[in-house]
Amino acid sequence: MGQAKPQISVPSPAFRPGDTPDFDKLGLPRPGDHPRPDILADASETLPLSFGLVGVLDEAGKAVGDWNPNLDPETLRQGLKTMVLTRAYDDRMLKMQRTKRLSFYMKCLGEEAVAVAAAQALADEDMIFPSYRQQGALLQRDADLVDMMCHCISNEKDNLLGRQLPVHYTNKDLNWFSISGNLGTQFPQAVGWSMASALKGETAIGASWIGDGTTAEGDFHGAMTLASTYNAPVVLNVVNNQWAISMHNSISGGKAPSFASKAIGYGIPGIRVDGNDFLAVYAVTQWAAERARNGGGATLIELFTYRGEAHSTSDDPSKYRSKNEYEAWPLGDPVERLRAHLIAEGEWTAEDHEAWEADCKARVSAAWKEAVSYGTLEDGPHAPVPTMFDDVFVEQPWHIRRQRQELGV
Amino acid sequence: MGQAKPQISVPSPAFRPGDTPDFDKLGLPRPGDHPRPDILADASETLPLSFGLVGVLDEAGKAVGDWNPNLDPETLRQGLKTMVLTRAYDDRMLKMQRTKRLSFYMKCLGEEAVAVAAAQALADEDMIFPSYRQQGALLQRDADLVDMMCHCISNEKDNLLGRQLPVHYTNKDLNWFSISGNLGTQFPQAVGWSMASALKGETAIGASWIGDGTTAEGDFHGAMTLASTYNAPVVLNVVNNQWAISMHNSISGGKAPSFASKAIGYGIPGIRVDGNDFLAVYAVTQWAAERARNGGGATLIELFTYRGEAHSTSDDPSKYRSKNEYEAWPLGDPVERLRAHLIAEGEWTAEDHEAWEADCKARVSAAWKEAVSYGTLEDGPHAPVPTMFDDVFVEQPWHIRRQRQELGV
Amino acid sequence: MPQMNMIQALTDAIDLKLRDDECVVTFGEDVGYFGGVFGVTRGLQEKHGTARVFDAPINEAAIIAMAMGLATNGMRPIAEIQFADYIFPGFDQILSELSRIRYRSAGQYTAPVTIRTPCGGGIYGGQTHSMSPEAFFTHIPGLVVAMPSNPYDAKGLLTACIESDDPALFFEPKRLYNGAFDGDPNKPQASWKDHPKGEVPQGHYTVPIGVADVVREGKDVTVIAYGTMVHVAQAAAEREGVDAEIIDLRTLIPYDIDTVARSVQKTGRCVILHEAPRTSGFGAELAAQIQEDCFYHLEAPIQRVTGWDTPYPHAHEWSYFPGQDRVARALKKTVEFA
Amino acid sequence: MPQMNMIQALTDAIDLKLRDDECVVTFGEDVGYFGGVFGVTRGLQEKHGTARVFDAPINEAAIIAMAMGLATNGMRPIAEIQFADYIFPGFDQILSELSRIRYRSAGQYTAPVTIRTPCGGGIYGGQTHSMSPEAFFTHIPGLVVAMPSNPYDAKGLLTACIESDDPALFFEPKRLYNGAFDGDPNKPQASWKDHPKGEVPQGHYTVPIGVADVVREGKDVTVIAYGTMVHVAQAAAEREGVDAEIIDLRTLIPYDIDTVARSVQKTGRCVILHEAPRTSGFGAELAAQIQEDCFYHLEAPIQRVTGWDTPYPHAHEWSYFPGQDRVARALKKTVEFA
Ligand SMILES: Cc1ncc(C[n+]2csc(CCOP(=O)(O)OP(=O)(O)O)c2C)c(N)n1
Ligand SMILES: Cc1ncc(C[n+]2csc(CCOP(=O)(O)OP(=O)(O)O)c2C)c(N)n1
Ligand SMILES: [Mg+2]
Ligand SMILES: [Mg+2]
Repeated sequence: MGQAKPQISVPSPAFRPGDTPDFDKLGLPRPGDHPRPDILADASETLPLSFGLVGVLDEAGKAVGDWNPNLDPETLRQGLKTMVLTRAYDDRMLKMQRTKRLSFYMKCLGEEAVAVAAAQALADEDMIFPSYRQQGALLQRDADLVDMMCHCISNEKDNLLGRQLPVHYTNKDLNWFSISGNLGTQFPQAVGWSMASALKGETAIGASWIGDGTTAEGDFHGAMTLASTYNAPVVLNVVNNQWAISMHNSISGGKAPSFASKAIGYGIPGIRVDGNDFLAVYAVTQWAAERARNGGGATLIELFTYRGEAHSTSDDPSKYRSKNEYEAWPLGDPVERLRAHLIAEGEWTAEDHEAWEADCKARVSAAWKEAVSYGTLEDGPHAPVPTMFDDVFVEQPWHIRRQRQELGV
Repeated sequence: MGQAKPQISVPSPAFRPGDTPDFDKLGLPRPGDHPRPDILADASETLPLSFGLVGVLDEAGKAVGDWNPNLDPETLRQGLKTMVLTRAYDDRMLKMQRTKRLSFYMKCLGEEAVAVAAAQALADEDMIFPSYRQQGALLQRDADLVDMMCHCISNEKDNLLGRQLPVHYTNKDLNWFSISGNLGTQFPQAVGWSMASALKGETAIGASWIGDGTTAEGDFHGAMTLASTYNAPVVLNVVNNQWAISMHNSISGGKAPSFASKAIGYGIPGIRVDGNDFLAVYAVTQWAAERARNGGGATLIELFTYRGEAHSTSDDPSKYRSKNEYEAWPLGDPVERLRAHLIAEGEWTAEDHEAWEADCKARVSAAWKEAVSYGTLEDGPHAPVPTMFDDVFVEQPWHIRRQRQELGV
Repeated sequence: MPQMNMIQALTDAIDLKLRDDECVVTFGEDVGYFGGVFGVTRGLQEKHGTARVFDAPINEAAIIAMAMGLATNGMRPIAEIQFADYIFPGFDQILSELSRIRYRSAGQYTAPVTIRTPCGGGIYGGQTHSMSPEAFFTHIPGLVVAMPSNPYDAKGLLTACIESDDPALFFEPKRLYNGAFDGDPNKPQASWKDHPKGEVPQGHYTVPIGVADVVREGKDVTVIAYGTMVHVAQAAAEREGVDAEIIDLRTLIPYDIDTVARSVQKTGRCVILHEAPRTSGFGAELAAQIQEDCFYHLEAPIQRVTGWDTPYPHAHEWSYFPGQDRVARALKKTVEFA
Repeated sequence: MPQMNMIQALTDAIDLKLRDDECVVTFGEDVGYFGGVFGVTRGLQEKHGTARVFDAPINEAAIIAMAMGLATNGMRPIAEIQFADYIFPGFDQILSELSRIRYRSAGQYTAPVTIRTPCGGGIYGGQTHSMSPEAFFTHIPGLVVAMPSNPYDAKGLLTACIESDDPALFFEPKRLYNGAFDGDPNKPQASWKDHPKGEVPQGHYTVPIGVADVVREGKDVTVIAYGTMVHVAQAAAEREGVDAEIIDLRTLIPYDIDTVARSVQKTGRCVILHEAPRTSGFGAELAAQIQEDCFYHLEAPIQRVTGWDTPYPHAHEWSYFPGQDRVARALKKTVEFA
């Protein structure tokens, strides 16, 4: 033992600035490879799925295998349209941030399917506990563009009264929870929410999203433990977009074979799915939602995708990852893949697509014009200053009232 | 979906007061069934071990199978002796608590092997980050009985100056960390400690113990994540004694197939072992220690055992579990099983055992007499009162000095 | 009227809410079958079922997050944290989430959660079973913080916290569970039996949040205390024959500034008591606010008698605990100050 | 002498310790290859290697526990928490473990850990990127708590914290990273370039823990501030032409009571500033202690100018932030009080 040497190591990504990315080593399984277990199957049956990768769309854009949800074209067109709208919205908001009209913004480029297909597979009554990168799900639920923008520019129509950072949407009417800036806190909350639903004999379930990096937080373990112990009807999603700001997922994932495999040690089904495959995301979410709704409890879904842009408007990814990783990503682009599928099926054309893109651009521009007409962060008007002191408590206690008076409002 | 019903459930143990325990349903594998992987084997090779149960001693008291550590009789005798001493110490201290000489006490009846065999398999330089139930490991490292007692009665010889609750030992000379009352906090600390050892090029590793209930804490996940990410040379032990005060392990474990299986999702080896089988505990600890010392990183070991007594002197287990569970426990008693093995091997006799038991009783009594001669919690003398203000900071800052003066000491 | 100790009064409050409001559930470590390590929920699972009263995994963050999730979906959870010393793994869920959800969602989501937890020393619990961490929670906007000193208030104040739509931290001075404690460890354990505040009405009532109780009228000095220290204050005042006005704060946030200021403006002198360490303890806030509101009336510096700025020791419990001697000395010093 | 902004000064301090003490390591979220989201560790991994400067999983409890484990085994870790708002998942490891290990082990184990974290508002960070949570840590016995207001102090004070054998919480007012900020958001971003405290000596030096800095002498009122508020205080005093003595506390625990008391005894009046919410903020402790130590000298109630008792808002940042107007008003009110 004298000559033995314990050694620690710090994981580093395969590619850094300057490298040419080559993802062949990922060795991903082919779409259609995985059987689809019964929705009430024993969790242990998902073991191969937790290490593998569920896919439906093959290279040719055909829908193949057990997991094919066999969706009608209209549903798929609708999903595609939401993804395109999401992209148009993101583009516009980023531009506006660059011109200082927003204090901050976060895009979801490349991750649209993760949010849109899931929202489509869930029921409208299901409560969404998102992270800051599922704006696609909010749009899938027909959130009003102007309202979303008014929040992002904290004007007098901001439904959060200017209290929250941009993109931290809350929308109870759409069963969309309040986004927290604190990573992962919503995961165990979603479990508690879904337990209440079951206790009340209601059919609504909860669904939550966190990122790969956030799985390291204690709240991930808390959520999984609660979900396992109480058989909570909740869908727990990990969006593995490979990066957590500048940290590769191997920093939070360590030697883990996958994030989905973390489910095994909780006796919960774990499924890894191609997050850029709209049909596969829909199918897996549907499976998990049905399982939950039928008393089967929680499922952990790892959505394998890639963060196409900067983490937020506060960082420059060229400082920590190689330039064309996004282009080199072997699982392609969710919009392109669904578009190709629909075109191959004769349910969509290049012209339809261009027209819809133009339409989204126009709608987003119109919405922006209207939104700024209600004020901007810089010039106001904002919510009245006295509202800053409301909602801390149901009723304003003396010490806060005094402070309001001290401010003279 | 209208008629579908999400349902939650709250796990409950198979037996409660009044029930007659019957553990046949546990369906445990037979000793000797499991192969022993190479110490640097891929973590995935331990998958069956994480669901199974490593054992060495069979019903006849013979050592069988791949995992037999083939220890020399003297080592085994020594281990047996420490376990018997631990039991004598516990018995005496509990009695003294009943007569109010201690404010509090915690026994480890039935769990002696978990601590003693592990301490024997580790090197003396390895740092132990224990919970409050591994006194056997402290005795295995030849801690002085009088010193241990002086701590437990907070007298003037208490090496912790009366600052800590009984059984919260600290002993740096024996590479024994400071026991915290806060569950699980030591788990990630042990990882950090072992990383420092590797960074300094030293061969010492860290080893930590928590209970089944404590695996639910965020710090369990933090420790596993750090260990996986940095390949830390540490042995992480979960003592599954079936109970967490009044809560059955299914409250923290939920639907998990085992606690060892939680290792899978971190890419760390997970091994479940018969915690009442001294040889098996030794063998598995040795495997994990060698792996860590040779650069293989961490191992999660679940020690499957049973808490033979109350959680502590503050609870009455007959209020929440059936009376003779301990007697009915299918894996027997660690002392009896090692005793039977050594007798079967002709290396120990009933007379030897009785004589050693008597010897331990006598040593413990003598130690107690000496310990109380240095004072007791009730009557003192204790550490001088002014020491209460020391060690908060390296140097006493003005506000603490003022407070000391205010107390007039 | 029935005589109850504080444990029974708390059990009664929870039992009634479970009976009258189907949205109420309660859970925590050992809370279900066993009824809690101090027995506050004893018998409630049998009576109301495992769906209303249940055990929870040992993860305080998850317990609080579960409570918040349940509450945002229409429930009214009562979460028990086994000891206040063990609430800190859940501190982030309280500070970043529970206390802010109403604010950050502009009232769309609210979390009427009550967190009950035993606090305080006097039981030889050492540094991890004796803490009084109330001050931390008074620095978090959005939380009601309460601590009763007797069975009557315990039942009424807990009921008020459960019914409040604000999240509440409810601290239970464990040394008072079985009887009043005046700080003298050599006396035999007192009982609530023949104590007036041990008389607890049957059925529903509340002690309003934010209203202090003047437990002793006096002219010479105002003593502000809560929890166990209320009893220590009374004993010390009697012993020294000081004509002290003793205020049992009962609610720390929002506290009863009117009663406090009126009293100090009357007596011109003030002593503040708590078990927690002094530096940045809640006594600091009280002193800072009082010197501002009562500057003209103050005839002596406001004194704080508190635990020391060290972890809570084991053997030296009675040198750490702010007992009668130290309180008495502060009373004399303050009254005689000129 | 080289001019540095606060980021460069901090980087320099860490760089020198990494160079001179092989026991020093630093880690945190994005701290390694990227060099931190504010760039404080930029270039250090390349220079000192991944074994000394590395990324950490997003688990603040684990980061602090890892630091403590490393420290009890002879290392001297500097852990970065990306924003002070995100330190709370690690609060238990700080309060129950890091702050107590020396005490509970009677000195057998010690944990010389420095936790660095950006704090404070003024950057439109909203409620989760603007907090000033220093008060929580001042209520935990055993922690050094420090907050610099300029590059010179930042380097010297961080160096002192790293070298201290006590665990230290080192708060970095992020609004000051790139230039002094006097509370007026309409002025162009200032630079440390031509600021005297932007002159940072090369090589090793320390600013001693526990020693305040009188940044402006005056006779009429004592202003106690730290971090960003030091600059707001100076601007407000100039603007109002108040002869204020301004004390930059620099260390909160243990703070420089002698300098504070001497000044207040001289001026007889005192205003305390911080960005954090008022109730149970560190200003409460200062006010409580000052009224006790300076009772005879006080000619006016001690005023606190602070953030409000609400979460930190986004759009109303400048109504929340205790800017020049509010400070000036408090100065006038206090000076004119009679
Ligand atoms: C508790 C907490 N710690 C740190 C942060 C700072 N932070 C914001 S986003 C982020 C990275 C998250 O990465 P990931 O979970 O993979 O989500 P992604 O951004 O990739 O969608 C970090 C560290 C935070 N918001 N909350
Ligand atoms: C953070 C924290 N929460 C709660 C407690 C109270 N507590 C002490 S021991 C215990 C049960 C632990 O059970 P387990 O982990 O199975 O260990 P065992 O006692 O069975 O060895 C609990 C809940 C604590 N000490 N610390
Ligand atoms: Mg990510
Ligand atoms: Mg246990």
